[in-house]
Amino acid sequence: MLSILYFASFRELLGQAQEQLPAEFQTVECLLNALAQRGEAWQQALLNNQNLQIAVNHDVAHRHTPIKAGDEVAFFPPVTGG
Amino acid sequence: MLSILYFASFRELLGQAQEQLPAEFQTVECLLNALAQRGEAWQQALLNNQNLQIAVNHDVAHRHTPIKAGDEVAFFPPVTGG
Amino acid sequence: MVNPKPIFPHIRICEEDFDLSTEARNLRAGHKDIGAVVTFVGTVRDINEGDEVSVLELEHYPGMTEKALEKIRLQAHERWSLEASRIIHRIGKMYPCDQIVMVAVASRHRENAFHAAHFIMDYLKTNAPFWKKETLPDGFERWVDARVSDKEAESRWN
Amino acid sequence: MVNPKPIFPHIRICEEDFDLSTEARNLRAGHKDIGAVVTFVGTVRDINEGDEVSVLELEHYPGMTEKALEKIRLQAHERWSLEASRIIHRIGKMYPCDQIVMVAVASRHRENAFHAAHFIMDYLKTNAPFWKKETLPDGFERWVDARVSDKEAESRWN
Repeated sequence: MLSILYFASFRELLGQAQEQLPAEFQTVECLLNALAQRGEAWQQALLNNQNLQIAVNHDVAHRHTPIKAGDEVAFFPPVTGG
Repeated sequence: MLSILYFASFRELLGQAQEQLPAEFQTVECLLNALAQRGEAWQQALLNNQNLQIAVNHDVAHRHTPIKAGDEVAFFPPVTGG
Repeated sequence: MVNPKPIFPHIRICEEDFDLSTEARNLRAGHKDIGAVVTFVGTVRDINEGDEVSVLELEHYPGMTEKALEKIRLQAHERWSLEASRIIHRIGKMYPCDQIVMVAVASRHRENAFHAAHFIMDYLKTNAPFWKKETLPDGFERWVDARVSDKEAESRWN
Repeated sequence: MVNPKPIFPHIRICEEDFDLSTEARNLRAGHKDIGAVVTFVGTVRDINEGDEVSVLELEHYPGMTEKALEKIRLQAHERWSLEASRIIHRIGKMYPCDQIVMVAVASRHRENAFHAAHFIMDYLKTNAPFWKKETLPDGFERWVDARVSDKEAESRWN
């Protein structure tokens, strides 16, 4: 399984903070393409969004980053702490 | 009269913290020349010393700075606070 | 909520406020050859984008945050000769004038501490997973936008 | 000995120690639109020029010191957009790890506060009439020499 986390505006927009999905995606991009099929909000937030930030297992990642069973994948907007 | 102040190593080397002198010097340089005649230590500290720092009335001054009655003239080494 | 696993003892993510003197004192404890301590404290401004702000809520990504902050801290120690450093970032609800974040750096000479504290803040702003949501006096809530100037500030260290 | 004439309320020359939190809080008081507070604290190092130091004694030029510090502070306010700033410098006898000096600067955004605090310290080091005398463990006393590096640090702001 994969753990998928959503933070901040993404969490609110997509209506969930986290979910578990089968580990059937080779890269983050494959996962994103699958999630985008859930509807307009998902497509906007995850595919048509230059500001999408990605982390895999707590490290900054990219669309081409490979993922495997047990990974934690997070999606969030640009950070604004400090 | 003039107030003359000596600080830090100058105070110790010249053996005094302050003194009053008649206001009979046109510039700091004239005052320095007169003080230097007091002996070797005075000459070394005040004339043959590239590091001599001068203040007139609490402002940084130079050998050519004019002085007048009532002025406070201070001599000291480079500062080392902070 | 104090960080339950202090894997990174120089990083603290918590709801509670902090005391600058105590933190500076702890930072210096056990390091005698320190001549300079630079601290940065970020506070809640009462105005943002021209609007009055009543409440600021800080969300973070537990686990990734600590790791990202520790990475930034270690980068600073690689670039400058430092004796100690510490980062505190609060989460949850805060109000105007509240302290949000602290970076404290101790070194032998001031130059290193100034640069390192500034570097850590610039990197924290663009690399640590925190998000701010502000509430206006009429109850309207909005997520704070990332600033281009923060990205520029970070890039100046490259 | 607290400065008897507070002509310059943002400058303090005194024998007493200071509390960083209190000073940072007072600095921010009455200024709501502050987002950044940078403080610098200089402390007595236990080693100087390779020798162990037991006591550090700070002498100053009363009157000129306050004026010189206020001038440096105002120069910082002219160069950067700052909300508030404060300088404390202790005099008299101090011991390793003691606090000697504090510069605190508050501004809306961090960049200005970092630069201004650094600038004030660099100028204070070469322009404020303080002199340090150190006592070694064997009782030997010596005046601390001015550092070329401090003069260079100041000149970088020109």
